Amino acid sequence: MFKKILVANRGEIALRVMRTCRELNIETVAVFSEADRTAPHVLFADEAYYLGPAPSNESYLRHDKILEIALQSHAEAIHPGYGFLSENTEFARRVAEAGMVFIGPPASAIKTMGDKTMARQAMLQTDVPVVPGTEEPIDNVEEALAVAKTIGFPVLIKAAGGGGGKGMRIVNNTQTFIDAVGKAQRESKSAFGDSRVYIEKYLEEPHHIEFQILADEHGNIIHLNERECSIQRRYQKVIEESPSPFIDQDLRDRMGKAAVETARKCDYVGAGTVEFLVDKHKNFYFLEMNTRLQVEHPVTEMVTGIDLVAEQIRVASGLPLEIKQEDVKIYGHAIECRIYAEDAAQDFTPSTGKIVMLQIPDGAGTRFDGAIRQDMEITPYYDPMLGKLICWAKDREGALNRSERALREFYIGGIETTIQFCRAVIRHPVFRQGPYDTHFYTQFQKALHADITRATEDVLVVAGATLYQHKEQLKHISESGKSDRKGRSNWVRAQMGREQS
Amino acid sequence: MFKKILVANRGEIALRVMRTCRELNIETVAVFSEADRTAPHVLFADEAYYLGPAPSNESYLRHDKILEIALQSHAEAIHPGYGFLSENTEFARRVAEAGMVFIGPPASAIKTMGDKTMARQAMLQTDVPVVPGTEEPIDNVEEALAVAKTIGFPVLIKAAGGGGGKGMRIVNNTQTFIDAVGKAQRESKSAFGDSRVYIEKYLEEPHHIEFQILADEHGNIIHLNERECSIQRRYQKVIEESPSPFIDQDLRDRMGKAAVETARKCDYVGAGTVEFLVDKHKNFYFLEMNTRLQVEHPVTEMVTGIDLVAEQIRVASGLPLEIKQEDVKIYGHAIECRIYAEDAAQDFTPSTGKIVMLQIPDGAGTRFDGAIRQDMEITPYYDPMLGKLICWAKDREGALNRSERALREFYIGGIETTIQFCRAVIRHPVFRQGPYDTHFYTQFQKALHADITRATEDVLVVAGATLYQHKEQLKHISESGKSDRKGRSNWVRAQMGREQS
Amino acid sequence: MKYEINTIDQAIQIEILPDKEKIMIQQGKNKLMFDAVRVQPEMYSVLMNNRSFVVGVCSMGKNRVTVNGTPISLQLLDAVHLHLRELGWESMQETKAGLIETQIPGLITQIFHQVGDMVNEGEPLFLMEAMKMENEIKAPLTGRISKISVKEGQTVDKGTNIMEIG
Amino acid sequence: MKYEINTIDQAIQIEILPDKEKIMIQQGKNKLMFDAVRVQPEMYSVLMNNRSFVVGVCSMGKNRVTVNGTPISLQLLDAVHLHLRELGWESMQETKAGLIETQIPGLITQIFHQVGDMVNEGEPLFLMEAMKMENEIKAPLTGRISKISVKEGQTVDKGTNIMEIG
Repeated sequence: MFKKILVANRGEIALRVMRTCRELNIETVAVFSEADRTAPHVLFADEAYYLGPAPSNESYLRHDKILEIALQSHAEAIHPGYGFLSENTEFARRVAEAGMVFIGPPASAIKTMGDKTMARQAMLQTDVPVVPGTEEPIDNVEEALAVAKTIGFPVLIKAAGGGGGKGMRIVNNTQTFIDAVGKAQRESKSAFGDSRVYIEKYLEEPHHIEFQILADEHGNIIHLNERECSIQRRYQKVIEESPSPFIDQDLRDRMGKAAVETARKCDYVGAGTVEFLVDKHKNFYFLEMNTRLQVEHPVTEMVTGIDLVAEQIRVASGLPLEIKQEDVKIYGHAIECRIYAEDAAQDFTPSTGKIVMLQIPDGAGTRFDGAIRQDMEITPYYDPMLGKLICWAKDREGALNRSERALREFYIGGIETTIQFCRAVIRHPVFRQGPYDTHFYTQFQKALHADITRATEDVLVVAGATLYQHKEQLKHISESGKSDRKGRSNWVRAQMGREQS
Repeated sequence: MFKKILVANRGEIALRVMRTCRELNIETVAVFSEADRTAPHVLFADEAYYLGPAPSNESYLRHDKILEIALQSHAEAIHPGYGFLSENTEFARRVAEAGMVFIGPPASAIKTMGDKTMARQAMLQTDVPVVPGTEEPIDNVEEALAVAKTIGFPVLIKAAGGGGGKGMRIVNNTQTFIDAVGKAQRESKSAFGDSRVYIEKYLEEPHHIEFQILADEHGNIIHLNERECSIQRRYQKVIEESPSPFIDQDLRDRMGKAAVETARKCDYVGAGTVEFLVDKHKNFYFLEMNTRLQVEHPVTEMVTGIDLVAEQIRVASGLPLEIKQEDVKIYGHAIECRIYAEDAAQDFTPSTGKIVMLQIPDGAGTRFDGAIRQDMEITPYYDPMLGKLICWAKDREGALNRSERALREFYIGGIETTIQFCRAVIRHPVFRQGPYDTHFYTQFQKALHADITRATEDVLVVAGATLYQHKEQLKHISESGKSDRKGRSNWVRAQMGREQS
Repeated sequence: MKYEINTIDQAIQIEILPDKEKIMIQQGKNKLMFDAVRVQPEMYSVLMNNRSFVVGVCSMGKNRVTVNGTPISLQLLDAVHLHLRELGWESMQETKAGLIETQIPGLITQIFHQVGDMVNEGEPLFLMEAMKMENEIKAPLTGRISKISVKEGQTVDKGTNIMEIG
Repeated sequence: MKYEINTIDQAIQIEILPDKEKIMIQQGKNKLMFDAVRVQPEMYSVLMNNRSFVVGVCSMGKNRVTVNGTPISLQLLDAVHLHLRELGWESMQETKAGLIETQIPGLITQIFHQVGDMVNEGEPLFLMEAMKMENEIKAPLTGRISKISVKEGQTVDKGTNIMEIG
């Protein structure tokens, strides 16, 4: 096993990885940008090294700097987290050349699966069904339009080089197609340095279902069942759960087999995810494979009891998998809510500022994977995700109720967050009933946003009266320079007076 | 099921109970003393009522006030938590008389088991072995001494009316016996209003093992396996775990059967705990039965997946148990560390003051049941326990490593806590190896306390240099009235300068 | 003193009777015992007739609070304002609905219009790149663009005035 | 400037070289690059030669810090004090070891001695009830009781002087 690992990432995933490292008695090396000198991952690590200015391409994306630090600190392996360099073939290759271990699949598997078009071509040689669409990435708009007309609208435009919904567009007709390709190309260029896109058939009422894979160097490949990821906005996942309320055991077995076949096709090693679209008739299609740890991996951890980061590290150090397919069981149900620093009321615009008040939910079956702290500044440089709330219970109803309880308990003051948006989804009758498809958000958008601000008359009176008192107190402070009545309760005194009388 | 429950408690257990209530869609009513107007349980509850001044006997112990509030708020049931009124027969009776449900066993079972001497007498009629000792509570010191001489020193003096180590004394010889009885009587009188004590044989190398019981009104009684509670200081539990590293499956089955027999003997209903002492030859003796939820109940929840508070509420509302004995499985391993506001270096003297900085550990398998908040004042009126850290993993080694990781991450500034003491226990080789007995603390006290303050030369340099900088900054603030250099890093600037040159 | 609590779709009249010992609220026929204690600089614990609420006063100056997490934008009109309104004066400050400001720092990558253009509500106005995403900012109302304050390629801070409609 | 870091059982000499750009520490032959940034009023993030520490400066004024949780009581002696010591002066302030103060508020239930009594280290001095527990306070050193400042049955605040030995 490794003695020291450099984590080439920041935020919640850096902390997540380091927690497991410490539990495995492995020393941790953090890297940080100028904006992150006091970020939680820096405080947590055993060692921390300065990378460069805040922008990612001057810090967290700098291969040379990270390799230099890894060598200087005598790290034996590098864990890339997700995003940044996690699916970068060139970086994976350079890590290996420098005599260290890249905790992820072989560069060849990243290359095959990271490029969506190459992945499609590879999958066409297997039994796993794929969604109809372009087989080559397209740079030419007219050519793209021809393909779109062949497979028929609606179609999906996707960036060839990336993931996470960036550069993705759904197009319903010829008129808007050319404009949409342009936008997708610009975004893709800006995010991944690659303007090529590809076009595929847009399935109706689709479910986004993914399977967690674990593979070792000794040819053992297992899957840890599915995650349901159909709740998305702006093509980004918001809430995930496992097991899926849409999948039955027969479909689970068939899709799991397809996921393992996919991993085997690209000689996969490590933790990975095979994403599928499933239509309403329960036909499933290979969508893509993510050759890294996913944001939503904790839901799988909660229902299987397996620490995926620990398994990644074990496998990367050459050890065989300890778990066999038949040992993988589903215990209960887990739901993850992603908490973003975004204003849901303003079309999810990112929100920056200082966290002036923080209360993280806790208690039975409640896990928060985050990297936030009271008085911390949320900067505009990186992904606006603050963390993930994962709730486990013995069944789906319990997990829903626990999520609702925990979201109600969750308080982040000073910036806008998606806490209330997640709460609205969790208590929406269609979500509660399940199954739901990827159209859930667009379909119920209005009701969800109305639910967020719904208030009874009593709540309005409380809002108004508290605002009155707050302003009165501020007035008194500025008038007299004296302290406010913080911590003193009029009413307790009133009651006490009554009791004494 | 109930629509509204009053929780007649405060602190972490009030919050714990209310969390489950909310998950079951039951409204919650909090009660609070003058010191607790802004305590976490008041903020969490749907309703909150003022009880009286800070001292418990003027607030949380006032039957009349609590009953009045329960009726006024239309609560259908009262959950007493642990401590306070949880084992008070009179209160349980009055709740029932007022037409509400006391969430706990029938008054008769509390009466039988709450009085340790009555409990012993009841158990002597069963097959369950009991520790040799007095059968009647004793108020007379000479009589007590006679008994002690008969069974032979060392003997244990215990309060007849209470639990939790209060009023407990171990005595090795005749000389110190009379003084010890006096002290035990005074403490017992002050804590439980009952000065009677009893004497029992003190077992050598004993293990303190308890079994969790669940029973319904329909005659179903099951046990949820054991908790190992041998790590104690001042006769109070500090760290508990499940399963016990000392118990094998055969002993577990036999003790579980005895625990169920105990519960049946007193017609038990609800959640309860049967405590045993087990000697080094694996002989076990009935010690007492706690007719309430225990502080350490979460370790059982984490390894069985069962929410004990939810089961208590279900059973209290008349529903039969959903779980059968054969459905109870042990998943992995859980360890609880109790975090007290106490100064371990000063013989665990309670510590009061303001929590100026708070960082609660989180992540996979990490649960904190607490009731604390940054900027909150810890008052001297109540039990100094701030909360409990419970870590789960697939095996004991994993749970130990996770506990150590989480304790390292845990930071409470402004008051003294037992975080570092727990960390010293968790990493002690004898504890790590397990099994250990109740003498663990006395035996390794010195090594544990030395471990807490052990520091390398580097750490001392860091301590000194930070203190230097802190004092320099304070000096600059007071000299110039300007702000300090908070949030700015000299070194980052230095590195940046280098990079630009 | 009498107040009116106004939100987008509701208006509630209350009378606040502050006292040295307590605050009483008269709402229609209901008398409410109100107790708000500050637990953090921007957070209150409120008990109103024994019902418990956690109220966040997130943004100082802005008329926005959260009650048990629910965000509420409101205006609190006092007796003076209410009296002015009775006399036919509109006391509520008119908000500049057509003023487009940035919510976060970013880079203006493309502007689709010129001063004088008519735009419909929901029509794209400009593209802004922030946090690695291209954001399309849409017109909040129908009207004529009266002012554009930035250029393509310009980096802007939070709160920058980008353009005005009407 | 030269400093000595003193704990109960160790003494370390360092030289702190503050600069506008950074702090360098010379410890024996080692040069250490030191960077402490305040993240909360009583908490610092420290990087020393790239090793990361979280340092709590818990009690203002007291010479006590925590490093990654480990509590450390220390004295920082500057050049002036070190020079005085070289000259044979003892610069370290003598602590009043025999002064017994309460750590928490409570009720004094029993006092076992009178002024003038000799007590041995570890011998019980008095009983105090606090947080529902009876606490037996023992003598921290052997000596004669010179002063008793409280009576049985008296309620005392935190930090009250109870008695003095020697």
